[in-house]
Amino acid sequence: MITSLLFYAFSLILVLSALGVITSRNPVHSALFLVLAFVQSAMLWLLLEAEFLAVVLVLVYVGAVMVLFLFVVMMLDINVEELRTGFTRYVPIGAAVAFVVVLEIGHVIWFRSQDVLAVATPEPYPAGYSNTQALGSVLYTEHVYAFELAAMILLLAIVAAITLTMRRRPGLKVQNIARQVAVRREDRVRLVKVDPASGAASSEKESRSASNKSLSESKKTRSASNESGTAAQDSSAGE
Amino acid sequence: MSGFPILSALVWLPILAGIAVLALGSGEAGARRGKLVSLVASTVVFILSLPLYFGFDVTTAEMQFVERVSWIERFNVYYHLGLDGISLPLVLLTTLLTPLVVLAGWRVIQLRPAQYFAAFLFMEGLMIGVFAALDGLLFYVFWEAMLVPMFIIIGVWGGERRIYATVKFFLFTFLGSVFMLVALIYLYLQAGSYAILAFHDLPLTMREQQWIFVAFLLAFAVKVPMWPVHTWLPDAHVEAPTGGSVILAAVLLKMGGYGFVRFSLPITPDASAALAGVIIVLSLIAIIYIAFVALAQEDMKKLIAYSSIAHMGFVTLGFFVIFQIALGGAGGAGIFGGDGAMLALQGGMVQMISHGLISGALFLCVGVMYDRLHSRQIADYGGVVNTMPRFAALMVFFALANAGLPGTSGFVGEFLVILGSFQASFWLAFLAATTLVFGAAYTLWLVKRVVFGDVANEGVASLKDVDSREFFYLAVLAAGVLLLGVWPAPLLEVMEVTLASLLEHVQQTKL
Amino acid sequence: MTVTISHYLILAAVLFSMAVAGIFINRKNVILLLMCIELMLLAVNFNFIAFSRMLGDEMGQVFVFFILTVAAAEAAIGLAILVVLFRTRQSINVEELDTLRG
Amino acid sequence: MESIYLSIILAPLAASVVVGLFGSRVGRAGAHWITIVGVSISFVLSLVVLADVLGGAEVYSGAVYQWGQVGGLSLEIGFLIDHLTALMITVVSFVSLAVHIYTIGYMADDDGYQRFFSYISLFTFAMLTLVMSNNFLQLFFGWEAVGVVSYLLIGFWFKRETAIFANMKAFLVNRVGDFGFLLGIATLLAFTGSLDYQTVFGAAEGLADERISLFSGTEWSVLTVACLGLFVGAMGKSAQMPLHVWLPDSMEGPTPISALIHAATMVTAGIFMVARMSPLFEYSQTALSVMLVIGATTAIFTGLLGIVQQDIKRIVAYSTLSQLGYMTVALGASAYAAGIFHLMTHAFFKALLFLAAGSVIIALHHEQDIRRMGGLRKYMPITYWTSVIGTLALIGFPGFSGFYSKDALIEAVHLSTTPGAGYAYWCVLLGVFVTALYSFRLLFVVFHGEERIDHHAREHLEESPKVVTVPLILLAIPSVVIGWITIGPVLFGGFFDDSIFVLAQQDVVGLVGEEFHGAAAFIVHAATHSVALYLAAAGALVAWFLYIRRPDLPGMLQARLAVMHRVLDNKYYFDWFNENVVAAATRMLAGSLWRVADAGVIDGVGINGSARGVRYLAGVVRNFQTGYLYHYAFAMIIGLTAFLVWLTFGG
Repeated sequence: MITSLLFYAFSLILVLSALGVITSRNPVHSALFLVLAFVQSAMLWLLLEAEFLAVVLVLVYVGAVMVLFLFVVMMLDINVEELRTGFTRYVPIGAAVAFVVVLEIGHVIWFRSQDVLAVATPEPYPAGYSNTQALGSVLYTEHVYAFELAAMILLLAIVAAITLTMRRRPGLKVQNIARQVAVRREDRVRLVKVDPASGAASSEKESRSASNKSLSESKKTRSASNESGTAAQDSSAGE
Repeated sequence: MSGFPILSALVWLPILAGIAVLALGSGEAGARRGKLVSLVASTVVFILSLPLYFGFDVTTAEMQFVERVSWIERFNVYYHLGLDGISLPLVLLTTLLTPLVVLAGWRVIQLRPAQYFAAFLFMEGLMIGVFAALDGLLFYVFWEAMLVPMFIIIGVWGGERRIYATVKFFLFTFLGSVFMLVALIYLYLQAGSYAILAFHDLPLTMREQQWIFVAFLLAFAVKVPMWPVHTWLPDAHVEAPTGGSVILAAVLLKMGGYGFVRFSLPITPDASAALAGVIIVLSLIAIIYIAFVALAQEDMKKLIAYSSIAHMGFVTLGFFVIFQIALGGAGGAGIFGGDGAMLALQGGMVQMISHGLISGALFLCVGVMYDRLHSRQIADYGGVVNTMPRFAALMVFFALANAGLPGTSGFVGEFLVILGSFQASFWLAFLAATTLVFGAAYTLWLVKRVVFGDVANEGVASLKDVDSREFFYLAVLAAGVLLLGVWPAPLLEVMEVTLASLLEHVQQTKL
Repeated sequence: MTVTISHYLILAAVLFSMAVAGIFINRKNVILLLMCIELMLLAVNFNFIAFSRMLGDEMGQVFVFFILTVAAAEAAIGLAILVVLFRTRQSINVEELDTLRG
Repeated sequence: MESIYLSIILAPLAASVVVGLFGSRVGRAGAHWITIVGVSISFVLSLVVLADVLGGAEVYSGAVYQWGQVGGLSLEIGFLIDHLTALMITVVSFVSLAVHIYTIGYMADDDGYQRFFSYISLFTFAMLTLVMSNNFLQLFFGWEAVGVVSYLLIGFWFKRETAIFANMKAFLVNRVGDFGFLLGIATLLAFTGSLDYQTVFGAAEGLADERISLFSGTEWSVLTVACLGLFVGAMGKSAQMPLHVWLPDSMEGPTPISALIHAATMVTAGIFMVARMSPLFEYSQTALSVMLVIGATTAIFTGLLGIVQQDIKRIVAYSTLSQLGYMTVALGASAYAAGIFHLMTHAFFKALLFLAAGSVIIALHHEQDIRRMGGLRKYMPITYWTSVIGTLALIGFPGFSGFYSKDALIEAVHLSTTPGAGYAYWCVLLGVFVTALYSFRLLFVVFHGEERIDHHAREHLEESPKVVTVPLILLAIPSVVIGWITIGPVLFGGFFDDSIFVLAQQDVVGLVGEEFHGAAAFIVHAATHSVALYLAAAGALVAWFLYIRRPDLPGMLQARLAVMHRVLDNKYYFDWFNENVVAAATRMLAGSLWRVADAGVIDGVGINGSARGVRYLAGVVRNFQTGYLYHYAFAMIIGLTAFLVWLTFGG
């Protein structure tokens, strides 16, 4: 009896919060309603004795995914009013489609599968049954490849998300580590012979001008400035 | 000649030569060598094809020079070639015309000459393949592959509206042949192989026959072309370069007629008999209506193209009127029925060969003038005879042949078809015979406006008479036209037994 | 009146249809579209768990596990795309995303 | 003998080919020598054949080679040599030879000298092929071949717009005839299974009872259909109304052509053919009646046209038309022999008249208008006297060749019982008057009266050279005597018994023959029994009165009878009708079929229309592809929902 009451209570809140998700003006509110919906779902799943998944839902969805949603919603400067124009225009068709969906599923449940479902009151689990353990024992044995694949998908998602959002703004100073590691002596140091009699002034000029030039260009000027005999530091700043 | 795969040689030699021509490169030297290779190859092919005629056994309707090698074992497809009295003349026509076409393009084609000649060589091989193939799938492959070089020839070396013309040409012919493929596949499923000769003996219900007949009809009617799917032809002809027009008119159209006798008639005799009336009406429309349309043309090539349609109307008329004769005729006599059908069939076949020579020659004539003045408009000419007497003599000769003058090949086919169709019905012959008047009207009016008269303008005044190269290829065709007109017996003899057995086959119901 | 499996299925259906309706209603806001998709997946998960429970088979729950994983990945990438989108177009209005229009 | 027959045909052909292909190499003299030798061979051999036939040789019918074999039908090229053939080839080759010789003078300064000789030799070949044929295929070949050569010859001066118009017209009108001819041949083939004369003739009687249904409900005798078809061909070739329009226009060709083609040979092909087919025509009263009516109509009405013409050659041409009408009438009356007899005599005197006209024309530097002639008698005595002979022969002056043939013909028509003979008889009688009128008008206006020649021409005016006058004299002799000599044996002596077949009850020539007691007696007989002679005299007198005595009268009459004159001047508006109604309607139909039906409906609506349809449909469908993400999403969802509906409720 108490489960029934709990079921109806949670269900009500779930449906209402789902309604909130799709109708609230502010995306932030929507996200928060969605959080509520997830929490209620987790409660209902507990009623179905799927404890592990209920916890995962709360941890992963409420804790991570929905926070991500909230971040994005708040980070982006969204013009809410503009997005809501024409809001009511699609309500009828949306409602109609939703109604049809409900009708379909209801039909399937109530009429097409009545004999199967009506009697299907779940058997209570035996004592000492652990949902987590049962799940784990299947997951790591039978479905281990799928499990690994899921991990790969998550990794891929991480990489993809980062790659997508990463950007290089012009003028942003970034270290090119690979290049720094791969640098050789010739790239950075060069020997310049200085003519003791007259070279000082000219070599001064040369070296200054050379220092402003890029690496490749400085190679060209090297032969010209060889005679000056002084070593000029090449200030190549990479790209 | 036993053992030597002469048909394969005829199919593949030109194709290999075409590849060689392409490989020789497109520079000036390469082009010159390419031309030479093309001429030599096509001439060799012609010489190779002569033993076919002299070695041909005219007393049997069996396939001769047969080659049969398994090709796709899984689907029972064979590389199966062979000739009978129907295909032999068409193969010879092809091998005769290709060297002439190569010669016709000799000095005229400046843009990518190597590719141009290679395309013709490819086409020659594929066309011979079409006529020689005895396996349905092989036939289809040749049939479709042949479109590609033609498409390229019109599309690259064509006139101003060549893209429109090529697309129209391609869509029309392709649309038709797709249905043919469907019919072939259906026949394969029924017969278990693609052997055309097996199709001939395949029993089919009336319903099946009708569908297959219609599918084939779409493919062949477009090719022939029959009214009302003829409109691609004038456009294609007008835009095609001279050589393309020649091959198009002389050989490509024949593929449609060949298809009728090779596929439609023997595979679906009952449907052919049931629907013969429709074809006959369409043929008569082609003969009369198109003659009128030809009369209105102001472009020489278009006029000849329309005249081609009208002449090909005789081919389809001859092929399908046999059923009316076999049935005893509507208003005519039955007392001479069998020979009447033979007359019509022979007439249709002769008309194909003769039209190949004559229309080819006429297009070459227009080409000769076009090369000089770069115009196909009748209005731009007049009094050509004053400056090009030798050419004018040939052109008038071909024009008269086109009008069906006795003593030329153009007469033989029309004469036989009219005589034959009379046995079906007086009015059929009456309508068909109007070509005597209309055909002469549009042809002679063309001659009057182009060839005769005083020199019309400076362009005509500057014309030079045909050189020996041009004279040669026109004279060869003139000789052929004259020979077939004065003495068609050699040609008739080749086809006689095959057509007789076809006729016998057609008269036996498959139901 | 005990809660049978059907109750859960009906609940999931209602949830799913609301998500569908949400897609229609909030057609312009990509973020809300993503949220609605999450709701749909939730409804699907409901079904899986309910059947799993009814049949006494953990397979359904394993499936839900994977769905959650993929949904998380999807949400992450979807939001990343959203961010990029906003950066380039200064808007997440779907009506302005008409580059597909010829 | 066969090699002789073959040589008769091949000699002119070989000459023509040699001269045609190597014209520039053989030169002018070479051209005329080669062709004249060729035609001479034909002529000499024709005489040999004639002698052989007269000597009682069997009728020869044999094949030269097999043209083709179709089913059980063997098409062959071969010869049929009998009296009719022998006579025809002799006439043809003789006239042709005369024309060849004459051409040397007439075309002396023409650029196309060799070409011309090649053409006329080719024509001789074609005509001989036609005449000697023993089957319908070869007949049709020769039939069309003479048509083509006449096409080339009429358009010989291809720079003249009128000439190339005339030759096209000639060919097309002839083609209309050939159309009927071919249908006639097809009918015979369909019912007899052969194209060979002998076989077809043998089956003729049976065919008369066979029926063919042409229009629903009506039945026709097969033989009548065939004969009418063949006669349509003859109408084209022999220029019977209404297919006569090409002949006057064909005078655009050089004069030797007018003589060769349009007087002596080609136009008589139709007459010859009908005579040759007499075993068929005999059994078809309908066809005979049609011939009577059409021939009679042609005879009188084209003769009338000759009165108002001003072009010397056209006058002779209309005279030819009229005479052809006479021949046709003879055929219609079953008097084939009389028709052929008239054909023969006519060939000589009409060729003579044409060549005489040509002689005048060259003397006046290609002037053809008789209003600019007159008084030529003293300048051109030979031409004048030969013209007089020709004219007398034409009007049927007693003793001249035309007299015998025409009088026999009129008598025969008078005796005929074929329906339409009464009408025909009156027409031909009236025709005699008309003939005399226009013939003497021509003679008087050209050779007598005041000189209306322009000065430039008069300075050089002299008798034509020998090559011109010799053929005139050559032709004048038979024009006078041939009738006298041959009427007995040819017409009444059973000369054509082996080639012409006449039913006993229709044998009018035989009836006339019963009264025949020699050539001289025939004159007496005609003078006492027939009005024709007096009508001719009346015509001549009227002409003398109008053109010599009172030259002012014709103008007055013309003004009085303005309407009639206009009708005649416009040739009964046949040309007007053909050009403005037939040709114009054809062109209009052609244009509209092309632009409206072909380019408009098939290409426009059908082909490009379907292309446009696809494009339009694509345009409509394109609207669904808004590019808005949510539209795609909606479409997906709605589609999915619909699919689910179908899945759950549908089945």
